[in-house]
Amino acid sequence: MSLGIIIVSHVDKIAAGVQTLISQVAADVSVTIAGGTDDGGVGTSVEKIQQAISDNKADEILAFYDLGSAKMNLELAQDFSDKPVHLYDVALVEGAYTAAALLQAGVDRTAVEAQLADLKIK
Amino acid sequence: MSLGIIIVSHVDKIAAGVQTLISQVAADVSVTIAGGTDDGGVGTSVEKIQQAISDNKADEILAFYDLGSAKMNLELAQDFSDKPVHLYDVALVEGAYTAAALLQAGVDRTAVEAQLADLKIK
Amino acid sequence: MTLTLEDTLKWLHGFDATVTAQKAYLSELDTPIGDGDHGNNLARGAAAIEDALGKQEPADLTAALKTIAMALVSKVGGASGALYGTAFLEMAKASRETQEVADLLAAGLAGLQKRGGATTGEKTMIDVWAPVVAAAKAGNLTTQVIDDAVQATKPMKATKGRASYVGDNSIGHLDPGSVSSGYLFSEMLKAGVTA
Amino acid sequence: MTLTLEDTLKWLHGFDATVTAQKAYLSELDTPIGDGDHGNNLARGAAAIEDALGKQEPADLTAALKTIAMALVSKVGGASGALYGTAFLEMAKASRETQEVADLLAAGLAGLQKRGGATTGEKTMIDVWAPVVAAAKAGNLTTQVIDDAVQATKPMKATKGRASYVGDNSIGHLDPGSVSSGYLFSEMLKAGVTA
Ligand SMILES: Nc1ncnc2c1ncn2[C@@H]1O[C@H](COP(=O)(O)OP(=O)(O)O)[C@@H](O)[C@H]1O
Ligand SMILES: Nc1ncnc2c1ncn2[C@@H]1O[C@H](COP(=O)(O)OP(=O)(O)O)[C@@H](O)[C@H]1O
Ligand SMILES: [Mg+2]
Ligand SMILES: [Mg+2]
Ligand SMILES: [Mg+2]
Ligand SMILES: [Mg+2]
Repeated sequence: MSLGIIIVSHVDKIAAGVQTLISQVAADVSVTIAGGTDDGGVGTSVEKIQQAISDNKADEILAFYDLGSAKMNLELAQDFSDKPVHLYDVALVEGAYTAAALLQAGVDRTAVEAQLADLKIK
Repeated sequence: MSLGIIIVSHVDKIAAGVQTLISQVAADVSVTIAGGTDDGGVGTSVEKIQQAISDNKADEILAFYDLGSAKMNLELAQDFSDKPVHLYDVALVEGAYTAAALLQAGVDRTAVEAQLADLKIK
Repeated sequence: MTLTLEDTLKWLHGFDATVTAQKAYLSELDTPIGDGDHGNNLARGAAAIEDALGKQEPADLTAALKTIAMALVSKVGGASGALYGTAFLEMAKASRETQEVADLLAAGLAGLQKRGGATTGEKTMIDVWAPVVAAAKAGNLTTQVIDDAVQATKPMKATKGRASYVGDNSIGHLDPGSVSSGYLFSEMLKAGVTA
Repeated sequence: MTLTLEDTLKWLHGFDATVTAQKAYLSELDTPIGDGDHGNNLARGAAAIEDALGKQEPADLTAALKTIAMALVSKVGGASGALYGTAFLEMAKASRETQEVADLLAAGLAGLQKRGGATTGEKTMIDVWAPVVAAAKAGNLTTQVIDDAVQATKPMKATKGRASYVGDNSIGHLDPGSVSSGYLFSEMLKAGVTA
């Protein structure tokens, strides 16, 4: 079971920037993003999230989001998705960075989640 | 004493994106950013941080950063700065968002810090 | 009473027109305690609903509710899109079993609660949906009930959603999602759907 | 012995040449337990030091150490820039009072600890600086002392810096900042500065 990461943010630049940051420490982890609304505004888009889930090369997804409304749209996409999607109520940038570094090091999901527990803030 | 926010990130897009996100809820709060290295790479720049501090319209700064190395450069800039700069070891996006929303609502620094305490993860 | 396809279309056209007309006001309500986009979000949703319903007349009530849900889910972009979208999605599902208005609204409320995790008193649209469903079940839903529920959100302190970030400072402002939910139910009554 | 301006320039030119030559290796060390940029960061710093020293010959030791510090602080971009920069800044400050090598290095180490908050055993450059300062104070700093300190970081588990994110997986890798610090002190000895 390969593990990938999706980043869901209200702002496209945040999502793209987090991807840049974590790709540096996790060259082999598939990271896909859903930032902003369909028309490029501030918000989140269920369609973009679904796209990020399906475009991700992994068959199991760890998902990180910024604010509660992104979480709701993420959960909607999760309901519609065939791939298992795990949501974490952790700090977006720091949580995604931690998960990426650990996945690159070959750690399994349980161990990643143990580290993420310290970053829970939502 | 007016309070402003600076965002320090390893990636220019993260800093710019957080500024977009928080400006939406804090139109009247001065938010300046320092993202990436001087040559646009991933990292942080003391000069950019100093610039963000001095460009900020407020005379007292609340500073948010992503990773530990950004913190070190932030502390260097803090040492060189005349303005008081307060550093928070909290989730970058969520912490900056919380502070911005509260500052816009006219809350003072002590009250902002009370809310930020829940977001401490570093 | 039972909800018909025809009444549903009338109801939603009314809602779409109202939120579009009240777009600026709803966003203004969202400014002191949110990000100032609730009206814009819902106006986008309203246009999407009109568009979707215009493109193809739904075959039945379930199809109509589902079309409305998908338009909201895909075009709103904010919390309210996921919430209203889920509410209509759950109403669509429930409509396969029952067309009783009170039961459908109750299914919508359950969807809202599942999606947002809020209960009454947290200064969210739940504070309008919950008393509306209760009144509908008791068979005495009036505009007065709706308006009272909307106004009751003013003194509340937000503990869910974006408004919770400003804590005590959320007190004294109407909740934007509750105001738009008030429009939804008032338009339902105006469309002749009683409960 | 005391540190002279001349020796300092010789020392730093040697360090700059070495980190530039070892750029790829240092970044490679930073890949499994970091973000793979340590060599690039330091090579940028080395070029900036050469540039700054070349532009204007420093008037005295203090000026030289300060110039080096500012070049590192402003051009490196990573943790190592803030750390090495602070170390040289503290050495510059201390050099107004003393030119004794061991005392200057001790001031640099204190700066590192202030900036990074790490102590020995956390798999950072502190694990090289601390034993080097101790040996310098005892008057028996050798390349052996330096190499042993660098190698000792391999079995350590990182609890500070980026490498701490991979936890147990940091075990078995040399710490890149310790390797570059090893170069710094070896080049100091090569420049004829004994301690
Ligand atoms: N967890 C929740 N449960 C129920 N309703 C919520 C929740 N979070 C937010 N809301 C409702 O959503 C409204 C805000 O919608 P909107 O402004 O469109 O979304 P956003 O907050 O993402 O900008 C609020 O006024 C509130 O009524
Ligand atoms: N808190 C700290 N205290 C001391 N040294 C540290 C600390 N954090 C990192 N380092 C050192 O910095 C080195 C990494 O430097 P570099 O790769 O240039 O920076 P970055 O981690 O920002 O990419 C590590 O190998 C370690 O020796
Ligand atoms: Mg809003
Ligand atoms: Mg919004
Ligand atoms: Mg590095
Ligand atoms: Mg780096």
